[in-house]
Amino acid sequence: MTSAEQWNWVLLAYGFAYVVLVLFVVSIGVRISRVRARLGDGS
Amino acid sequence: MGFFSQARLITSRDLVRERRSGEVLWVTLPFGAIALLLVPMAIGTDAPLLEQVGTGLFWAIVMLFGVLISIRQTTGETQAQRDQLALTGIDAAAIYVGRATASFVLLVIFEVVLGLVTIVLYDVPVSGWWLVPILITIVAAGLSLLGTLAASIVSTGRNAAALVPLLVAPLSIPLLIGATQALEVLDLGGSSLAWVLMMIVSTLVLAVAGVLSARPLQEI
Amino acid sequence: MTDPTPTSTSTTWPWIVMAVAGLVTFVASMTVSPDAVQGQLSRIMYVHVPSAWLAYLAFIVTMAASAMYLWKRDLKWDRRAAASAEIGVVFTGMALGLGMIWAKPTWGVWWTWDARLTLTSIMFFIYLGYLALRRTTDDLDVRARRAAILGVLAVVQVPLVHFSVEWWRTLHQPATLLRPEGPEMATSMLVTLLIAVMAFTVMYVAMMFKRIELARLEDAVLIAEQASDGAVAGAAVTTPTIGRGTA
Amino acid sequence: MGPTTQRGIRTLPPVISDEPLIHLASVSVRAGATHILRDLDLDVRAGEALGVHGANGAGKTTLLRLAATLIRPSSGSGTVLGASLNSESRYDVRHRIGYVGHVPGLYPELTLRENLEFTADAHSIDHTAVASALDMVGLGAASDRQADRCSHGMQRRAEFARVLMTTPAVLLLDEPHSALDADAVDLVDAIVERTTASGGAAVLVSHDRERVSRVADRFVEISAGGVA
Repeated sequence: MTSAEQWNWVLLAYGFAYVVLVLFVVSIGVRISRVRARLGDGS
Repeated sequence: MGFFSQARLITSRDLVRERRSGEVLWVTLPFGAIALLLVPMAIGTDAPLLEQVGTGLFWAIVMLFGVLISIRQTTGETQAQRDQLALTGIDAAAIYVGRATASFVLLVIFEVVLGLVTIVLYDVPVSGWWLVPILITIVAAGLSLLGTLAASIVSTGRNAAALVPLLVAPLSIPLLIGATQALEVLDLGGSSLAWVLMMIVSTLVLAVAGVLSARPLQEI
Repeated sequence: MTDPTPTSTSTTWPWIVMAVAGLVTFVASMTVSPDAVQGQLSRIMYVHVPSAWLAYLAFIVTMAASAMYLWKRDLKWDRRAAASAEIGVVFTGMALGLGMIWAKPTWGVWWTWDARLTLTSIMFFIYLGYLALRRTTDDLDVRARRAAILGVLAVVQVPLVHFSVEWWRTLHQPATLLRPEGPEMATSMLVTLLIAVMAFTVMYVAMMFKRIELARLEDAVLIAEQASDGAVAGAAVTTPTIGRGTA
Repeated sequence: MGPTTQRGIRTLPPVISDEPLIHLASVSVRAGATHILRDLDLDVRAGEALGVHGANGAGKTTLLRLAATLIRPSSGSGTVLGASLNSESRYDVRHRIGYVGHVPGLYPELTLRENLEFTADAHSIDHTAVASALDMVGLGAASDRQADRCSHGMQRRAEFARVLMTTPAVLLLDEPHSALDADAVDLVDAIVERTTASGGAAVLVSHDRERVSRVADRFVEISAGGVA
């Protein structure tokens, strides 16, 4: 397996990790602001 | 009325209800047998493969369908029946032990019949004849204790009946691996004592957890 | 026993800490020299191992918080258990995904029945069961008690699951994926791995802060709804418009 | 109609207590966001039969299940037979509470006799009491019929037979007259009088004020989550 192919897999792994983490963190942020709006005291 | 007579009362009620409704013996049991029948149709019917896969498949089906047996009456209980049972003042732990015992009896029957079906369909060479009854008993005990506990944890929650198998499956893995490996290691000449002990510990842990959480769960 | 009203201001430092931790891991793992045997693929280890470690840590925190709730009956423990469970599911899922992405080029198969990876997948399903159980009711105390009892039940059974999986796999496949038995890891790689593990742990703590804040807000909404002298249920029933006196 | 000493049916030990058997102090019960009961105060003394009426959804059934210790108050406090509704002690008085809801709580696969025998065993009552209780409610001939093969009215009579057998100190009836035919309806009054005569308390939730007034000493109306 050439080094280039290996890099593909590494980037796939990091891309996957990045997407999962960002989606999760953003979802926490979105849910927080939405609940705060409902509670009436916007952050 | 002592703890064990209360538990026996619940067990006999459950077993009489089962004998009348026949849900386990005429519905769940045939369903398990069908599963054993379908698999060779899916993975091919060459004897050596089936012979190798048979035991493991049997235990997997016992785990997956066994849990349906131990939740059948808890999730099907109406509010009125639950109220009247509560007003009898029977101790929650006795109800738990009673229900688990009833499920245990039905599970042993379930395993024995499916075991015969497996031997016939998969021509499984059962090396440790003396070991099989022990495994059947421990698995039946562990699964009924776990299933009854999971059912009382979920009790009246939303989609309770569907959720219990999801809770039980991952936690029944020590029983599943223990049972399959205990038999397999006999073929390799090893001792299955360690596996059996591990299964017994798992079952005892479940029994203690079930009894201890019976009262707090009653509050829900 | 419910919590006083949540802090009104929303702390922002956790977001920054998460971003920095992520960056540190990325930079460290990209700059270290590749493994002699595995080449560039070894870099995947620097995200896979920390996520698997976080899956374990989050699981332990969830179970400990569950036990604390049963003891103290204070909802803040329930919120910590729930927050850690949700974060735990994400890291467990990530560990599994990364394990597969690493296994395919290295062993040619997506799923190696490696003991630790198998255990991580089992924990993933226990987490899903835990989160599904939390959705079975809106009553705060009932939800907390059910989740706590499942939490304690899981922590009691997981060592046995761990045992059985370990024995089962060592019977069939001695080397494990997470701790490659190969030649001792180069110190530079070991250092990078440690940095990554610490960065992930810091990221987990920051996430916990925000997720607990979210849990507190969600509970506050439920409590506000319930405490308010909302309409009495019976009030919704009025005399039917057809029938006597309306013909 | 004083407490009869039918074969096997024990008479209730007189409940000697001046403080109310059922005592609710500003009790609220919530379901999610809405209040079913709110700041409800109610006392039922020994020997008293209380009629309760109110519009649909006013919380009458919730009140009964609360008094039966089957649900806990979301706020406020109360005691039934001296046991606090918020503490574990409420489990110890449950076997002295009789509750007949508007939905029968029998096991469909078991016969009427088996259903009552289960309750008898739980209360450590001799099985002879089962047969005489079923005779008293006119189900003697049907006692070996499975519950799900009996009509709704028969199942309610079986539930009244159960109450006759266990002789509860607190009797809670939800729409007792509904689904009962003409000659069974007097059964309800007989059972209530039996309980109150022996020092117990009874609460009857019903829309049929005329029937209830023949046996109830007092009436309350539930509206807006409390006693009107």
